[in-house]
Amino acid sequence: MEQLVKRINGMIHLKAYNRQRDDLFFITVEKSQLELVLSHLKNNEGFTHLAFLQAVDFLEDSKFQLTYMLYNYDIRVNLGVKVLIGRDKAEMTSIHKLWAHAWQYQRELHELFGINFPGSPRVEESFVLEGWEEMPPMRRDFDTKEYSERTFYQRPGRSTNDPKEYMKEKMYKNYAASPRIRRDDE
Amino acid sequence: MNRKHIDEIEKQMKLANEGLPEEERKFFADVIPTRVDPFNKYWEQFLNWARSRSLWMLAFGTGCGATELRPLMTSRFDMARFGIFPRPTPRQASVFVVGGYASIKTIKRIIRSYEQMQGPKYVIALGSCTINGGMYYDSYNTINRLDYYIPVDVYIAGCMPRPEALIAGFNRLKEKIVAGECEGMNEYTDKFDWFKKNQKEIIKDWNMPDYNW
Amino acid sequence: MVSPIYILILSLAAGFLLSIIDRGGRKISLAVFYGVLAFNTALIIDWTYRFVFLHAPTLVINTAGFSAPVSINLELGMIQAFVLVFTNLTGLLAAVFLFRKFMESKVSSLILYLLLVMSVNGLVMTRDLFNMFVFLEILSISTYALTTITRTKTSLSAGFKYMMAGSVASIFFLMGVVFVYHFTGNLNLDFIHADQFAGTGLVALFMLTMAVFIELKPFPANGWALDVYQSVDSGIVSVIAVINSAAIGFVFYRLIPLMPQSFLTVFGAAGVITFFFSNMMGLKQKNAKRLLGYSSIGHMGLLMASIVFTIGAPSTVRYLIIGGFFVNHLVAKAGLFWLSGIVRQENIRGWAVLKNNRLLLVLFGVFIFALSGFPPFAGFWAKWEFVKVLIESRMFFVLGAVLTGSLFELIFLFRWLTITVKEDETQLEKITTPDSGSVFATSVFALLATVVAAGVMKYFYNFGWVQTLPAAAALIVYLLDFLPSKLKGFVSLGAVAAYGYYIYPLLESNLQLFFGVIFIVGSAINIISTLNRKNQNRGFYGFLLMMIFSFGNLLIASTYLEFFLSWEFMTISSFLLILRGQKAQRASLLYMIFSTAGAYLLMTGFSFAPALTSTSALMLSIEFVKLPLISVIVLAIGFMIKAGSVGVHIWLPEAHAEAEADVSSFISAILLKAGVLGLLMVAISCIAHAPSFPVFYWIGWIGVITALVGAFMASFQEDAKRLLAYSSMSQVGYVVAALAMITHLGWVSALYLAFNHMMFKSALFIAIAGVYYRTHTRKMYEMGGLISRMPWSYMTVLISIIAVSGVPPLSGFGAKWLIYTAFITKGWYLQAGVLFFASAVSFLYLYRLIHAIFLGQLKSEHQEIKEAPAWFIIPQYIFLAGIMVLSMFPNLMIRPLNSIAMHYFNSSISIEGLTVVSDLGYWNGNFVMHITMAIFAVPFVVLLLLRGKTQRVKQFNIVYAAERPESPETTHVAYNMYAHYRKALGGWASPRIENFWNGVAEWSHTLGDFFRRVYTGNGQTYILHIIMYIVAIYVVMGVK
Amino acid sequence: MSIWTKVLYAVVSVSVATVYGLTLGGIVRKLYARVHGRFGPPVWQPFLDIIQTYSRRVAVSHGNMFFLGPVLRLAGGLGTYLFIPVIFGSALFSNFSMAGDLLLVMYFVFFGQLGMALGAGQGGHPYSPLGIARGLAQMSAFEVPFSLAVIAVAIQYNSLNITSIVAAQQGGFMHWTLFTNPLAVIAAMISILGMNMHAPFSIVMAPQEIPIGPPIEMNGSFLSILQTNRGLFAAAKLVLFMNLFFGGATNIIEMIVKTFFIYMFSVFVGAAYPRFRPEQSFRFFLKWPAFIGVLSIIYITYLGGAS
Amino acid sequence: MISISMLSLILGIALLITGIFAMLTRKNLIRIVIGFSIADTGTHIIIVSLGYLRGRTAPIIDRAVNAADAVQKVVDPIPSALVLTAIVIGLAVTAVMLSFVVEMYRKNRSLSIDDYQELKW
Repeated sequence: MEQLVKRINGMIHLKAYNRQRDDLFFITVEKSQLELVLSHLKNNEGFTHLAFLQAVDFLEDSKFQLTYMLYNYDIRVNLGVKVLIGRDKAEMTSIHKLWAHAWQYQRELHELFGINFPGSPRVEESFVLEGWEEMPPMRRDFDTKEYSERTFYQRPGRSTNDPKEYMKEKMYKNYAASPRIRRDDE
Repeated sequence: MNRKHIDEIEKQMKLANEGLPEEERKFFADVIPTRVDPFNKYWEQFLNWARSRSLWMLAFGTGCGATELRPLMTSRFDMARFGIFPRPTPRQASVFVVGGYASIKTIKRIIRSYEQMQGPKYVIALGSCTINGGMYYDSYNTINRLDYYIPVDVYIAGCMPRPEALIAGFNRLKEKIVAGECEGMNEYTDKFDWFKKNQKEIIKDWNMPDYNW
Repeated sequence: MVSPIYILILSLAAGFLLSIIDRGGRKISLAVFYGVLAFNTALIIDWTYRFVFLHAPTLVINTAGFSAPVSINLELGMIQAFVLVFTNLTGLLAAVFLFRKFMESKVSSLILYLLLVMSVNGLVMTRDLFNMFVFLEILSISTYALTTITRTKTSLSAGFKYMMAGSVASIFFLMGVVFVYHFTGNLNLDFIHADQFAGTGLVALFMLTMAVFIELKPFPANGWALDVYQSVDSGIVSVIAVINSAAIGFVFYRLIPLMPQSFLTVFGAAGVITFFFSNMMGLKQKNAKRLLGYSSIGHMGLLMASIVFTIGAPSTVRYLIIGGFFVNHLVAKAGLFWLSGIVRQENIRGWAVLKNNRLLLVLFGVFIFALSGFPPFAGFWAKWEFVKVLIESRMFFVLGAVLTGSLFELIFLFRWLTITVKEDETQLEKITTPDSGSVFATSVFALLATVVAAGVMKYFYNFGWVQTLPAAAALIVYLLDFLPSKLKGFVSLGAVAAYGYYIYPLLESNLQLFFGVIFIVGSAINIISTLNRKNQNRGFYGFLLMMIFSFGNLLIASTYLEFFLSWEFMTISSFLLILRGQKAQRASLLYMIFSTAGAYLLMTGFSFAPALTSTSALMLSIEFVKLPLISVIVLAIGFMIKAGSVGVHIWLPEAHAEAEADVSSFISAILLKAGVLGLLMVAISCIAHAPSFPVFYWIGWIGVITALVGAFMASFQEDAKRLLAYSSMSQVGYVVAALAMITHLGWVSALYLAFNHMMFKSALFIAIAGVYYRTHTRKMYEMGGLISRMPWSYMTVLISIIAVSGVPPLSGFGAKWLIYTAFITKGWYLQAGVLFFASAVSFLYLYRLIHAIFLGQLKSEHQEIKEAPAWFIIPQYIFLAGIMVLSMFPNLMIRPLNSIAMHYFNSSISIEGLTVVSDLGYWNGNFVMHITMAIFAVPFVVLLLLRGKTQRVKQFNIVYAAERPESPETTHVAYNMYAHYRKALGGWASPRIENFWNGVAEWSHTLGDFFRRVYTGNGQTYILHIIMYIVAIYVVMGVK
Repeated sequence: MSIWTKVLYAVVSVSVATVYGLTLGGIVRKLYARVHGRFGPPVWQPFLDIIQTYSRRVAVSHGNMFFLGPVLRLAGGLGTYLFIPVIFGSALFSNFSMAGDLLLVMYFVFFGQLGMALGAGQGGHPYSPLGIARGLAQMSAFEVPFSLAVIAVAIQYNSLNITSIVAAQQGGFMHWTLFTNPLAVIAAMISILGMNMHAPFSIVMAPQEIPIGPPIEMNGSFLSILQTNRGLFAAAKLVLFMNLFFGGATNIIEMIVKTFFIYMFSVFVGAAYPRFRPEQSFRFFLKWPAFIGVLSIIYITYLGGAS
Repeated sequence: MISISMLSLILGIALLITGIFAMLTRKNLIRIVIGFSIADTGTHIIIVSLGYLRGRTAPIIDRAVNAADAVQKVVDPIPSALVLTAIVIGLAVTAVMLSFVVEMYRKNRSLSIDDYQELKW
């Protein structure tokens, strides 16, 4: 892996490199160089499989982090390629030409995060939400509880409890004393 | 009344089907469902007795609660002995078991299937989610109260309810049917506008006729 | 009485004078030129008149005041006059055709032309061998020179090759003449005898005859001729192909008395080989004139063969054959060459421009039909008699080669015709207005062909007017073609009615009457559907009437020839009707090929049959004829081609599908029955005279397999009409199988089914025609849900498919009941099992038909579609009424059929009131109908009472797995509906028979292509061919 | 005997057959349940179901043909039944068999199927034609062994008259076709598996692939008519088989016993096997059963057979 | 001893074969014409040789041969007559051929027969 990183570093500047497990690594690259890196990984390094593409909303940094998770069948290694993009008018280059199935992930991200992928097929079509009109719901500044209360009729009389406390109180009165169950966080 | 007048009234009685593009409206019936009253008392009682002993359940698992229907069908609980059978098409089913949480996408299908069932038809709402949203009470995509969208005859609480609870629910339904209390189909037609308003409020992508015959 | 020597004298004189006269202007010289030609023609016509009508004796003219052998003498008899009439007429008309050329070219071409015509006259008349050589050389030289009337590179090089070949031939001729003189001491044909050539003398004769034979372009020593045909101006080529060949052919004819049998056999064989191979090579040819060249060569070969092989025949027959082939070739070939001059298109695809000019198109059609030997043209009679002669003299190889060669010729000629009619001409340049002379010449020849045809029919065969009625009807309606279509339709309806009225008393037996009802009444009802046609609709009703009348004539034909003549008329007219379909090029060609192959088989079969002794209709008299085994087999195959039996059914789906919508019903419902009729006739003969081999047992199997294969194929079609076509094939398979039983019940069931099939298939085809008229598509998956828009058509299809499938209570069940009972009684158990399978499979395609078109999802573009026009609906409901009556009272049909079959067999069923009782079971159609109505009514009423509040919904209100359908197209299940069955059948579902015929076609084309590689285009190679050919013939003849 | 007496008898006969057929259906459900280790619905469940479906207050119709489909289906069932003499020698149960013979019955079977196919076709649902296509194709396949067996029987008794076929089998069980022409019976019994559409040949209604196939759009009273027909039609088929191959019946008890056992055969096979794919099913019938049918004909024609 | 008629016959045949051989093998059009000419001449010689009778004179009736005994004195006149005609005809054919060659050369500037093969099959 280290050689791989070196090789990539020879091409471009890697912003970060992180080894999580023996078979799971992450690298972070510049937005502009992503396509280069991915095509290199696919064509030359054997990472032929795009397992998924997902996004994380770093509201505080005003950034989205996209993770392209690749897999190499020969050496059985997962490699996550991370890229940070701006949160306002988020836009990313489409990689559906590298992996044809990527359009589906991109469509999902477009719907749920509002990240635009120009050129990606059918990216504008709704994916799971039919006729969604609000802010993309997976953005962290979207208040889902408020939306739910506003939109769906609440049945009166519903009370909410913290399950941990509630269950301890209601069902497992002698929880702490119980010898059978031990929990690490206590 | 002259012919023109009748035409006018008939036109008003038609559904607008505004959710559909103009060229698709000709494919769907635009008739407003009307109330169909029961027969006279004794005959209807006999029929209700037969109906309650031959409940044809729509085999459409709408949520995670549908998992519990499988043990109900198989030999451990064997719902067939109560005269309950799964039926693969809503046209022939009489009981609709809504299996738990219903996302907006699902509620659309639930409404469609419910409307396609031929009355008298009954709805059993399964699990807390159908009652008040359950653990998804704050989800942006899951309804909280099923009875705002279709009439519900029996609720079975729990997350999820065990097959025993389901059997209890079915028995309750039977009692209600025999008692002649399950007039969901007429409730739906009577309060048609209210149901439709609620449905259209949440379903933005209303890509179907106003009533799915 | 002007002596024919003046032809020579005048021509020569005019030839010399022309160069002087021409100084005074081309008009004068042309006047002299045409005057001489016209004088020649008139003179010879005058002489012909004398010979034919005044029975003048043969004229012998001695020149220079001495009698032969000292001087040269000329002879003009009936035969010479006959040849000369046509050659001179052709010469004259070719000159007319070349008028514009002659205006522009030098005067020398006029002179040369005169010399050419003169030499032909001389060649035909002279009795002196050396004189013959001189005329031959004059002919050659003038021809060589005339080839350059247009000086293109190709015509020059072709002319040069021609000269090279011609000079070699002339050297041989000269040597031959000298050697003949050496051995016989004489040069006059009147004084030379065959026995003078014993031993070494044969070499002399060989050289002489071989030189003539080479000039007749035998395969493969004929490359030069093809090049000439291809490149030289059409007018001149017509002269070369027709006049030159005729004259030289006549020389050959006159040399025949000198030749020993070994020569004759070899020359005849060479002629047949030439005919066969040149036609085979023509298959691959795309160039129109070269194609005609191949055809010309082939015809010369055929002429040679006919001259040689008919020596033993009675002289009238012989003259009919030779003369028929000669005139046919002459007229048609000249006409076609002239047309090629008018059209000016090299590739046969370019001939599509003819469509812009109706007259020329008709002329083209006439010549093509004449050339391929269709009635009423002379070639037909010649071929018919020739086949008879060949069979009488047991020359089966020759017969095979001649018929196969004819078939090859027919293929390329009709490919040409169909392409001309069907190819898109908009891309091509229009024909520049042809000058009237050329059109006139061509038209005269077409007329001549017709006149000769009429003459043969009138004077040789003495046919009544009924036999010519089909052709006459086509002609008359063609002349009335300016009338609007509807009027013509009504007139046709009236004509058919009148014809039916006329023919009714001529139908002596119930069997004839039965087929008369199918043919005439069925056609008449079908005509109603054609009344929907708009505009003038040119040609249609002529062909239609021709077809219907020839159907009727089949019934009253009293000789083999009359029957065959009507049969061929039927083929022609149905071909032309099919050809009218929009994309019917391939379909009509296939139909023509298979029909003609069948017709040749019939011709062979009839020729094998013994002479008729009775004068009543053939259908009746055949009962007393013992057909030999070969005849039975050949006739059966011929008729089964028309009935679309498996193996030879390829034409059937194509023709049905591609013909115009309202024509298909005629083809399916009525035309196929003609095949059944023929088969029935063969079977009638076989009742009393069972052939030694169980032919009909195997025909029964073929019929059964046809039923099964047809049903399966129908199930896998996407095209509604194709589906119905295969369905027809399947149903007629039942009929054939039932006929083949040759039992009473078998025939009753066959005829019952035939009649039923006529009704329901007409109704179905007309209904589909109506649907097609509205939807403009035949693809079933492009339709759907039309029940709401076209309920009347739907009702027709519904009733008809119930009748087809044999579900009680409709009349179809009667057929099924009769057939199975008949099969089990006969002891054909496995066949019955296969038939049952076929009948179960038929549900597949029937359901597919009605579902894909009428049920399921209505397409967006058909939402506002209207019901089919009333003209389509009326005949449908007439047929439906027939079906319903027959279903209610099946005995109306079974009783007469019982009596028909009882004429031949003992009855095996008894009719007790309304019940039919067989040895095995019983059936009361009337009672079944009543019960069915009752048991239909009971649930119907129950449902009406108990249905609750029933809401009528629309097409998308379906449970679609809780979704909604996207579009009617994706929701309608119709495409490849029985994919799983196809999968289950595996390799059995592949079109083996079609592949087989494709292979045959490909192989014959490839062989043709292979053989034509001998024509390398090099003149020296051609000479080599000639020399090698001469050597080869020498070896084969065994001349010592 | 006047026609009205016949009609009266026919009504009785049909009622008995329907009740019997429906009860058989209930028994089968019970039996399947026991095989699965369940308790199962009561035997009279089919009657409850019919009442329930008849009592639907609303129904949806796709058009006239959709309306006529179930009617034609039931008419087909009625006709098939009514043209069979059910009990040998009984005027009450001879039905209208004087109208036609075995061939009429065999072809009347198609009447209802065609009608149903047409009605379902107008429903416009894609599963209907899919199911019908499967059904028709399978029908054409299983008709092969069946028709061969019937032909063998016709040869054997030299008749297509059902009454005389039954008559020829009287006088002890060794006269049954089952023993005199076992091959034909084997072929026919295999084809009855397809005819009854139990597994492994339940491809038409295949609930998991094309949810119940043709009648998917049928609802309310339409469906109940179909269900009525199911009972009647099952009875008709069984009676036909009994008459052809198992000596017929001289009284109603005999009929019930015999047909019950014939039915149980296909039920047991159905309970034991999974489902074929369509093409497997067609191919199956076109192979060995058809071959056995051919053998039966050869046996009866050339090797003498019984008579 | 070989008779003169035999000799001329052999010569004629040789010429004939030579001519035809030339027609078959030479590529030049003019040579082909020449070949034809040679072959034609050969034919003429053959004809003459066939008609030749030893010790007789030419069939011309003049002072040397009077009409009365011409039958004994002259050779068979018919072959001679034939030859005369044949020579004329051969000349004509040759002339036509040559004119063709001229025209062909004028059109295509080629005298090779291989250049005139576009028509085939």
